[in-house]
Amino acid sequence: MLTKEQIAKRIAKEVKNGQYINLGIGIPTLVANYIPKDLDVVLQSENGLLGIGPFPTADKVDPDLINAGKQTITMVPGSALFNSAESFAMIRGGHVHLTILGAMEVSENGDIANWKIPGKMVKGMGGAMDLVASAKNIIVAMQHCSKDGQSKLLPECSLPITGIRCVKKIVSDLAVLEVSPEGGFILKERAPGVSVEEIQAKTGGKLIIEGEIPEMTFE
Amino acid sequence: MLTKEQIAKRIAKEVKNGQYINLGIGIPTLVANYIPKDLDVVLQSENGLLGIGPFPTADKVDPDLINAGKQTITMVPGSALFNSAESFAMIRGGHVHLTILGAMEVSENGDIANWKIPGKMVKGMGGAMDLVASAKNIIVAMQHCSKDGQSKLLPECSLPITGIRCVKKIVSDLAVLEVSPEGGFILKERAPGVSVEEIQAKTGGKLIIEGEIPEMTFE
Amino acid sequence: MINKTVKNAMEAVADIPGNCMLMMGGFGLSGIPENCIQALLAKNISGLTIVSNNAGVDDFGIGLLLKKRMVKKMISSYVGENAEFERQLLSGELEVDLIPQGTLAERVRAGGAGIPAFFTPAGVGTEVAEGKEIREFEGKLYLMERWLRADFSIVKAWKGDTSGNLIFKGTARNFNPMMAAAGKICIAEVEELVQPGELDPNQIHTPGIYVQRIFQGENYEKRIEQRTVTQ
Amino acid sequence: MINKTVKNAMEAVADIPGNCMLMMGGFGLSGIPENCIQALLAKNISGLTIVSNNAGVDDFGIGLLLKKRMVKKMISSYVGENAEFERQLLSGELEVDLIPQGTLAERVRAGGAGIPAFFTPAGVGTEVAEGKEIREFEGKLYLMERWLRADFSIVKAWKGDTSGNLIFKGTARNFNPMMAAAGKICIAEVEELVQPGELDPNQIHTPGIYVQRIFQGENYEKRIEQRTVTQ
Repeated sequence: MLTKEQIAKRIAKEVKNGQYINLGIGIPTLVANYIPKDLDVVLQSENGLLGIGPFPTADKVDPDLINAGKQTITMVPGSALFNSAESFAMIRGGHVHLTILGAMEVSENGDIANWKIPGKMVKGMGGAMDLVASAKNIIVAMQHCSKDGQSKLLPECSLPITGIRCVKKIVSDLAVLEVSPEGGFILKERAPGVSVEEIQAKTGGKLIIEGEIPEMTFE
Repeated sequence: MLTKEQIAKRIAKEVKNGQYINLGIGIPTLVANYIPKDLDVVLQSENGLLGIGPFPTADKVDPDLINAGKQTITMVPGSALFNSAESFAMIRGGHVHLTILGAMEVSENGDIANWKIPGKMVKGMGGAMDLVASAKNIIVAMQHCSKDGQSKLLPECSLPITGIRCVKKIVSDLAVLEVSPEGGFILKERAPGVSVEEIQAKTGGKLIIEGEIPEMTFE
Repeated sequence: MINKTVKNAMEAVADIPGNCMLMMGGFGLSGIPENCIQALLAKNISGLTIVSNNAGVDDFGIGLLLKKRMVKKMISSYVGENAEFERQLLSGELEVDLIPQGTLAERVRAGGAGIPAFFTPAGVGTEVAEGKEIREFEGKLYLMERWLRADFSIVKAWKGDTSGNLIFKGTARNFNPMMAAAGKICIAEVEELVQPGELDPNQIHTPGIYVQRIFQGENYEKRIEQRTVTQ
Repeated sequence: MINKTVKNAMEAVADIPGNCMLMMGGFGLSGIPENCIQALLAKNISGLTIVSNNAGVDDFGIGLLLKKRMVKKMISSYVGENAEFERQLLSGELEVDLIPQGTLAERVRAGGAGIPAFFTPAGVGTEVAEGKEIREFEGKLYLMERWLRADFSIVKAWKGDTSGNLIFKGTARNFNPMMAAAGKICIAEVEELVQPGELDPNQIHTPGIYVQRIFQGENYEKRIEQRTVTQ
């Protein structure tokens, strides 16, 4: 089973040179740490910045410079600042190449639920609905099962959904899976030491297994 | 009968302190010359400027600074530059207080025609349709009659219209008239030496004459 | 140039009545109109509907207005980072209308730009789409969203001139420019108020036409929610 | 930062095919991509549909492309300030789609912003409204307009960096920023090309995400249509 850092590390392999990328809160934020240094990519913060840099040193903290998770950040050379309407114009207009975000559930047709649990305090969807409705390529970082062992990869989402037919790929602690355009999770890679049988047992939706499934690598 | 300069001068009396104003090409542009110096107003150029100043001296001509009539201009202190979408957001959003433009015809319910003559080369409406559809207060500067003596204030426009029920006031070479919300041109002022009878004879649409009609003054 | 200067926050918000619709700029606690929030707190009004991306924290920002029970309804994309908010919501004292962040930004932009409705893909197939018109354009589904406008909008800028031109700083810009345009009356508080001509016309983020009142604020705390540093 | 530099205008427009949809920034002759227009002239293509507020003059700007019969259709708000344009239009060689200027700007903005349709009051009751959906919002009539997008957009900026961030100057900004965002491939020519970090992130008019190719142009003529001076 992968740690959160390993999930982030595996997702970083999906990043291509020249991409503009939006990273969600949580594991997706960690992906930034593992993007190969020889790739030129630009990270978007949907509150109005292209070009997120590392967290600041204590003496460089600026309350007027935060990311969408409200953390203090820095800017890399060549950054651009803009307002929220412009930021979502970029997202809605398909200019962001890759969106990486977390999920509570994903269905076998690519629906995602990640904003609301009935009966619990609802904090809001933030920018998630705009992102999943518009991004060309959406990768989900998530645990394969809930804490009580229920699969989070399902035939249909049981929770209120955030967007329909949008998830392209999932990297969980157990596997890398692609969502088939015809429906179903296509198993692409296993986490080191995790068997196809275990993944099958822990996947609620239709799992598609074609040929030998390799263990994932991180280089 | 008023000269073009006198029409502009009379319209300048309609300007109120604190207004943002869009001036069309032709007579409306001349209005700027007669706005009392003690009024603080801001002139908009719909190609992206608030704060049009006087024409430049020869040594200050800048090809990157023109008005909507493509004339070289200057900026007053406190100007702001913006793009065309923002410019028409201002216009459409009702932020411009006063629009002054020319017309070929105005109907007694306030329709305006000023962009197209069938059979003649059509150059386009430019920003006129946006302006007349959105401005709160539209004043038309025009000749009362065409060159062959036909009234341009009509029961209905005969030319393709630019906007409906939008003109509030007309300053022609003969008179100042308001468009009644119930339809009809309310005669408010006569040009010096012009009789009510002459205005009546030269107005194709319904003319409303209430009480004594004063001659206009220019101070 | 038209002079829009008012003396201070108290004068700026003096005529804001209860039960009105108010927009407030900011993302989290960044770029919020701190001075006007304090001035509103000193007024005896309630029943406000506030459009703001977030709702502050317990003891700062809009959280202060919530605590004083001045707010009837929040229109936001992400809220509930304070306990009082949650208590009022669960007890039914407070209404919340949750809107996708991009839709919120665009609805406010549409309000200022005179566009009564537009189509967006955000929320199609979700409960956000309930009761809304769905339409297909070029093979993709979109839902129709309406503009948002307010009686007053309150924004916070970095620099401004007396005619209302504004420049924001960093990510404190966020929702402020759209809200400036969508309020019938826009109040701008700035860290530095200058004379017309001191700001470069080419660098203005919000042209003065959108701003009706402006003043130089004071004692900005600029509280940080998530101070995150590297070694 | 991603480097989007190409050598020159010829390289930038090399793969623009005939019969494609092209957007070109500028208002009158101000802010037009002079270098790319020259490079297009050197190509053997025709059947172009060009979205541009105006159509140049006989011997400058888009007028040059018209004279070489490269243009099938213009989508503009105001045209015909040149004789060749009028001749082609009257003879039926050239199509023209005339659009209110604000609607044109907003349709292009919508194209870049992923908004397939919106409502505007401009043109209600006129021939512009023919065939379009009319709807009433809050007592006023509006018509529905669709987005405009293009295969290529070509813009001209004052300064730019190699990652595509752009700053425009004066009223030469006009349609350029919206068109940058609405082209599948956006080509930017700039008067001064600098390295990332040399432009203030707070002063960028067009973020680099919208720009795919950039180069420093040369020999800008910046012709003036109406030189108007005061004594």
